[in-house]
Amino acid sequence: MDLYEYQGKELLRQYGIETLEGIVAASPEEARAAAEKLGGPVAVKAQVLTGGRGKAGGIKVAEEPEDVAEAARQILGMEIRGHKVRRVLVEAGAEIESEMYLSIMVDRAAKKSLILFSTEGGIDIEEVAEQNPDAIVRIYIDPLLGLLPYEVRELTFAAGLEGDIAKGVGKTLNNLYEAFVEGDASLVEINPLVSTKDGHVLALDAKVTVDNSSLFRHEDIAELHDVDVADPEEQRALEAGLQYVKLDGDVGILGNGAGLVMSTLDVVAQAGGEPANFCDVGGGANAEKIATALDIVASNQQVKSVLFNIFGGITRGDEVARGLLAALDRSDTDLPIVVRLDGTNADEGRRILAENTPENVYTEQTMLDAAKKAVELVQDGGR
Amino acid sequence: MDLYEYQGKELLRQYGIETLEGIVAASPEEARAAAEKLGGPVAVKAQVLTGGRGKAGGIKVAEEPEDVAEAARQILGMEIRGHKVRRVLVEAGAEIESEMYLSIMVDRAAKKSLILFSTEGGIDIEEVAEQNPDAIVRIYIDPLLGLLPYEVRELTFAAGLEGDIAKGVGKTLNNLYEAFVEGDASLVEINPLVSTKDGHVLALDAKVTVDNSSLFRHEDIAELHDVDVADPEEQRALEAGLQYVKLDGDVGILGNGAGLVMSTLDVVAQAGGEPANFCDVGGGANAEKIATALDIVASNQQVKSVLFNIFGGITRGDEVARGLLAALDRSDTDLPIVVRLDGTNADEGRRILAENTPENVYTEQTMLDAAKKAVELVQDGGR
Amino acid sequence: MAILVDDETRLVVQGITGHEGRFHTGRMLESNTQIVAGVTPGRGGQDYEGVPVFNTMEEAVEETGANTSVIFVPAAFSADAIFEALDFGMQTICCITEGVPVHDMMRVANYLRVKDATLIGPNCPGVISPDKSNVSIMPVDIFIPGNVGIVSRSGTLTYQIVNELTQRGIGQSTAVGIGGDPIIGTDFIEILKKFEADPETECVVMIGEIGGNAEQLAAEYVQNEMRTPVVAYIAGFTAPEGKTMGHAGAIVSGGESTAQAKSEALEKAGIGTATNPSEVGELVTEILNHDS
Amino acid sequence: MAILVDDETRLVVQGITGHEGRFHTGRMLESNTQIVAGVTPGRGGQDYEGVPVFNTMEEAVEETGANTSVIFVPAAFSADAIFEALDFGMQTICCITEGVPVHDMMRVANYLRVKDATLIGPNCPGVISPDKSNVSIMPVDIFIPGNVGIVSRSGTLTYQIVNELTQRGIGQSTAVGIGGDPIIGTDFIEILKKFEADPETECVVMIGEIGGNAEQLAAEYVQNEMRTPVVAYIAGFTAPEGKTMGHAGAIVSGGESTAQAKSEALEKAGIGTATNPSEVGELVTEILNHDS
Repeated sequence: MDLYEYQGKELLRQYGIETLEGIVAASPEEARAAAEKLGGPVAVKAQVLTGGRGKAGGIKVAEEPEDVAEAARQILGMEIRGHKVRRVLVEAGAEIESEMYLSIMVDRAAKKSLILFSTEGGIDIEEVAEQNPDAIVRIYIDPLLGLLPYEVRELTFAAGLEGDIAKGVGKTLNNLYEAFVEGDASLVEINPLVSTKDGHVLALDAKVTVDNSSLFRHEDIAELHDVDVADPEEQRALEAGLQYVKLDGDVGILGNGAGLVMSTLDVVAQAGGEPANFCDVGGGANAEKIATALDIVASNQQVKSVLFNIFGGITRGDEVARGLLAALDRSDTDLPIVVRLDGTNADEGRRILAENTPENVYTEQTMLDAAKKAVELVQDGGR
Repeated sequence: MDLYEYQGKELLRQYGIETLEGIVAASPEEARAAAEKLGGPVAVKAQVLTGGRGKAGGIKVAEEPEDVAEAARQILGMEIRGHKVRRVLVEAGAEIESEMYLSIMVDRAAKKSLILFSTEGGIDIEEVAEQNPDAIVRIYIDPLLGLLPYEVRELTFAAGLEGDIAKGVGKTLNNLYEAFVEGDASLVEINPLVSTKDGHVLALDAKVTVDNSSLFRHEDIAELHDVDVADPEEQRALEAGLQYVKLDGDVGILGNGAGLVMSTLDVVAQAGGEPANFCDVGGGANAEKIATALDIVASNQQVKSVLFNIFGGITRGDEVARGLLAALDRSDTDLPIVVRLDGTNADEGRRILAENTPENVYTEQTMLDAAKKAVELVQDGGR
Repeated sequence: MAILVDDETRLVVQGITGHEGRFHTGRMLESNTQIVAGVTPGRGGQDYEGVPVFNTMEEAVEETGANTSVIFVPAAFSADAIFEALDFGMQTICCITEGVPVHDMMRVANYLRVKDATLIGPNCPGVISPDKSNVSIMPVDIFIPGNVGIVSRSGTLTYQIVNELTQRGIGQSTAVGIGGDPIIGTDFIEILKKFEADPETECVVMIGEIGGNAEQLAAEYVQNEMRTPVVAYIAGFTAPEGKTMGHAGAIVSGGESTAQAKSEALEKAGIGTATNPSEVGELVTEILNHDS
Repeated sequence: MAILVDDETRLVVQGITGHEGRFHTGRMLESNTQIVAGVTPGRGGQDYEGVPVFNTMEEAVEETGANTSVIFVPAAFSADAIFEALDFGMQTICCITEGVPVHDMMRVANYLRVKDATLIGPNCPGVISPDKSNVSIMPVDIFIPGNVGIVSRSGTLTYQIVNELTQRGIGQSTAVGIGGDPIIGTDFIEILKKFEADPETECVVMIGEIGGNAEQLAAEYVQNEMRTPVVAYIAGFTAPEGKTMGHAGAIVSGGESTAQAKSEALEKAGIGTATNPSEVGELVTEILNHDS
C-alpha cells in the first residue's frame, strides 16, 4: 500500500525525521488558508501515488495567498500519469543548501534491507545509477542485527559527508530504518533529503510503501487506505476478494491462479490479441465469485471477448463446470466467452459444459486454441 | 552489580510486571508509618544482597503498626551471612494461591539467555533441580531473535499451566525478558512468582544482577550502587582501580594479573598458608597504585605476611623493581613482604631489589619458594 | 530417489485443526503421506483423522520422530511457526500460508542461514514426490512418478505444465512450488542443486515469473554448475510496470524483473525456454528422447 | 605452521589512534608483524608509524588486503567494531578490549555462527605465533618458537607458564589467550581443534580458571577427539563462591564452576593436570621426552 507524500511524512515525523511544516488542502480556499497560516513563500504540491509530478506541472511555488489559491486551482483535478489530483500539500519554504537521496527497501535476492544513498538527490535515482553509479552508496542490513553504528559511518564516509550534514544524515538514517522496520514498509524513500543553510537535514519528499501483508498489525496505516482513488473496477474486485488489474486491451481474461492467468495473458498476446485485464478468481468453483468476476470484466466497455482459462486441480473439472454454468446463469453478459477447462476430471467437466452452454459460450481444449478463439472473436467484432 | 529486592522490583515494575505495594524503611518509625499507609497485614523484609534471609529471621509478618515497628527493630541491624541489614521493605499482603519460580540468566556455554521456570517456587531452585529436575522447564533464547511467542507457549505448556495463570505467566515472561535485555542484566530471578486468588500473577521477590560492564549506558542503575555497604577495604580498592577481594586468612597477596594472583593464592594454600585476600594491581609499575594496594592489604589486621608476586611482561623487571621500591618507600608498613619477580628483565630487576630492599622485604626466585617463605613468616609470628 | 520429501518423510502438520489444515491433512492422508503428528496450541491430546495433535512442536517431535513439517497457521503467526519448526530440527518445512509479512520473512530467511534445513514458501503449494510423499496442496491426481524435476514460483501454472508432461506420459521425480512472495525460504538455485544431485532426475523444468531476479541468478547457476538439462518457462510478458499480478512477488519494478529480461538471460545461458506451457512439454520430450 | 596468525597475517588495527592502540601497534611492529592498516573513524588519510589509517574497515580491506584484525576500541563500541570486522571478511579477530557488555557479546557470538571467522576475546591478550606474527599485547621476549600450543583464559598466568617452558628450552607454536569474560568468541574446544589439526603442535597446554564449564567441555573433547597430548592447569582453588576474581568470567557460581570440579573432570579424562605453574613445565617436558 502506497502512502501519499503527506501521510509518509507524518510517519517519518513520528520517528523523529525533520520535515517542513505543511498543511493538506482539498480546495483552493483551503490552500489559501494554509498559505496564510504558514506565511512566506510556499510550495503547492500535488498529492498523487505516482512519480513525475514535477515535470507534469504538479508542483508550484507561490508567495501571496491569492497566488497559492490559484496554483492549487490549477493543480487540483489535474491528471498525472492517470492519477487524478484530489489534494495538494501546501508546504513552507526552506533555504536549501544541498539535495541528497536516501531510501531503504527490501532486497529480494539478498533477503536483507538495502539502503541507497546519494549526494545527487532531487532527480530520478535510476538516472543517477545509470550515469554515475559510483555516486550511489549501497549498504545491506541484516534484519537480525538491525542497523549498526558502523554501517551509518560507512555511509557517511563513503559519501564524503562531514560535520553537521554527516550527523544529520546519520540521525535521519537511524530514524528512517526504525520507521522502515516498525512500519513494516517495503520501501521508504526520501528524495530529496536536503540540508539547509542553518544546518538541518530534512525530508523534502517522502515515498512510503507499506507491506500489505502487515496491515493486520498497523490499523492506523490500514485506515489511511484511500478507497475512492482506486479504479472503481479494481475496488469492486478487491471487495470481492478477486485479484484484478485493468489493462488497455480488448480481450477480457479470467482464470484460476496468478501464474496461470499471467501465462494466459501472454498466450493471448502471442495470438495477436490485447489483454483487457488480469483477473484471478482463485481456487474453488464459487459461482458467486465467478459471476462477480465476469461482471467486472464485462463492465469494461473496451472488452470485446472473454477468455476463461481454468485448470481443475483440487477442485475437479465437473464441479468447476457446474460452478461456471451457475455463474453464467447469474451474469447477464452477452459477450462471447471462450472457456477452456483442463486438469482433474476435465473430460467430465467439458461434457457438462457442452450439454448446457448458452449460445455466447465457446469451449476449447487447450490454452493455445482458446486464446486464438478469443482473439478471433474480437476480430469478428465481439459484442 | 546486585540490586536490592526493592530496587529490582522497581525495575520490574517499569517493564509492566506486577508486584505488591511496598515502602522502604530504614528505621522502626518509618516501618510503622509504612504499615499505617499500607493498612492490613504486611511483611517486613530485610534488604540484603544475599540469600537465606527467611531462614535467618529476616522476614516477619505483622498487622498492627506497633508490631510492624517491633519487627523492623528486630530485623534492622541484623547480620545475614555477613551482610548488615540497613533497610527493610514493608510490603502489603496478598492471598496467594500458588508459588512458582522464574528466572533468566546468561548461559555461558550456549552463549544464549536461559529461562528457568518451575511450578515449585518459593524454595531454593537448586534443591528443586536436585530433587525433582523434571519440575524445571529450561528454554534457551537466541539473542538475535529475542523471545518468540512459541517459546512462551513452550514454557506454559511444559509446566502444565492453564487459563489465567498461563496468560499471567506468559505476560510476565515477556516483560521480564524485555527487562533482562534492556536492563543489561546477567540475572533476573523472581522467586516466588505467585498467582493470587483473584487471578493475578505477581513477583513476590526480585533478584536482579546488572552487568557491570554495561553501567555506562545505565546511569540510573549505576546511581543505585550502594557504596556504604561494601567492605571499606574493597571500596577503597575499587576507587583506586584495584581488583580486591577480602578473604579470611593471614597471608596478604598482591600480584599483577587476575590469573596469576588466583594461582598465587592456590600456591600459598598448597604451602599450608591461608590467603587473606585477592589483590590484582594490574599491569605497569605505577608506584602510587602499588603503595595503595600495599596499604589496603596491610590495613587488614589479620594479615601477618605479604606475598607480592610479579611477572614482568611488557613492563620490564627493572622498571617493576623501581616502582616497587618507590611504593615501599611511601608505604610505612612493617609487615614482612616476600617479593617474587620474574619475567622480562627479571635478573636486572632482582639485582636492583637486592641492592635496595628495606629490612622487612625478602626476595625469592620462584612462585613456589615465595609462597613457602610467606607462609613460614606467618608461622614465625609475622608482624 | 527424489528431493525434499520421500518415503522417509514423517510429517507434522502445524495448524492441523484449522479449516485449511484439516482439509489438506485429509487429502495428504489419502495420498498415503505419513502424517505422524499435528500441532495446534491448546488442542494437545486430541486427534484428527487418527493423527495425534500436540500443543508444541517439541512434544510432537519427541513423541513421533517427525522430520518434516507443513504449515497452515494464519499469516500473523507463520513466522513463529517456522522458527518453532526450525528449532526442533525439521529438515524440510513447507509454509503454505499466504500473506506472511515481508519483514517477518526477512528475519526467518536470515535465521535459516544457521540451520541445516530447507524452508519452502511461504505462499507456496508445497512439495510432491509422486507415489512417495505429498506435502502439498497440489492435485495429486495429475502427477505420475518419473524423472523430471519441477521447480516453480506459481501453483496453477505448475499444474498446467505438469499436466502437459503427464499427458505425454512423462513422469515427475519431485515438484517443488517455491512460492510467489518477494522473500521466500528457498530460491531456484538451492532446488536446482538438489535436482542436480538427484540421480533420478534427468531433466528439470523451471517455471518463473515477473519480479526480482531469481531466474537470472538461476540461469547463471545452470550454465556454470549443472549437467542436468533444464527447460524454462516465464510468465508475465504482458504485465505492466508497478502492478502486482496476483502474487505479492510478481511485480515489474525495474528492468531486471521483466519477463523479457529473464527470458533473455535464460536463453543466453543456453537454457531452452518455452513460449507457452505446451511448448514445455515439447522441449522436455525432445530432451528425454535425445538422451535415451 | 601455526594456528590463527602466521606469516600470511595482514593485520589491521581497529582503534589505532587511541592510547592502547598506538602503544601496542608500536610493539607489534617491533616484533615484525605485518600491520597493513589502521582504522579510526574520522582519522582516515593520516598514518601512524608508517601504517595508513582509514575511516572504515571497508576502505582498509579494499586498499590493503588485510585478513586479520585486532581491536583496541573502547568497550562501548567494541561489538560494533567486531561486526564491522566480520562483515568485511576478517578471518581472525582479536578483541583486546576489557569490559564489553555481556549482552553485546551474546549478539556477537550468535552472529559469528553464520561467519567463517574466528573471534578471540574480548578481554584477552591476543594471539602470538613466535617469530611469525604477534597479534597481541603479550611480552614477545618470553616466547621462543617451538611445538607447544598454549590456550588460556588468563594473561599473566599464561606468561608465567610460557616462561616456565621457555626457561626449559621448550618453544611454542602458537599461544592463544581466549579471554576472561563470561561470553567469549572462541572457547577452548575450537582452539584445541585447530591445534589438533596443526602438524607442528606436538603438545597443548590448556590454562583454565574458575567460572563456567568450558574446561569440562574441553576435557570431554580432548578425551574423545584429540591425539595430541594435553597438559592442563586450573587456577582458583581458593576462590570463594560469589566473588569475581578479577576477570568478569572468573566467579564461582555453582558446583561446576569450581577449580576442584574442573580439575577432577580433566583428570578423569586422562589429562595431566598440574597443581602449580612450574609443574606444567615438568609435565610438558615429560611428554616431549617420551614422544621423542
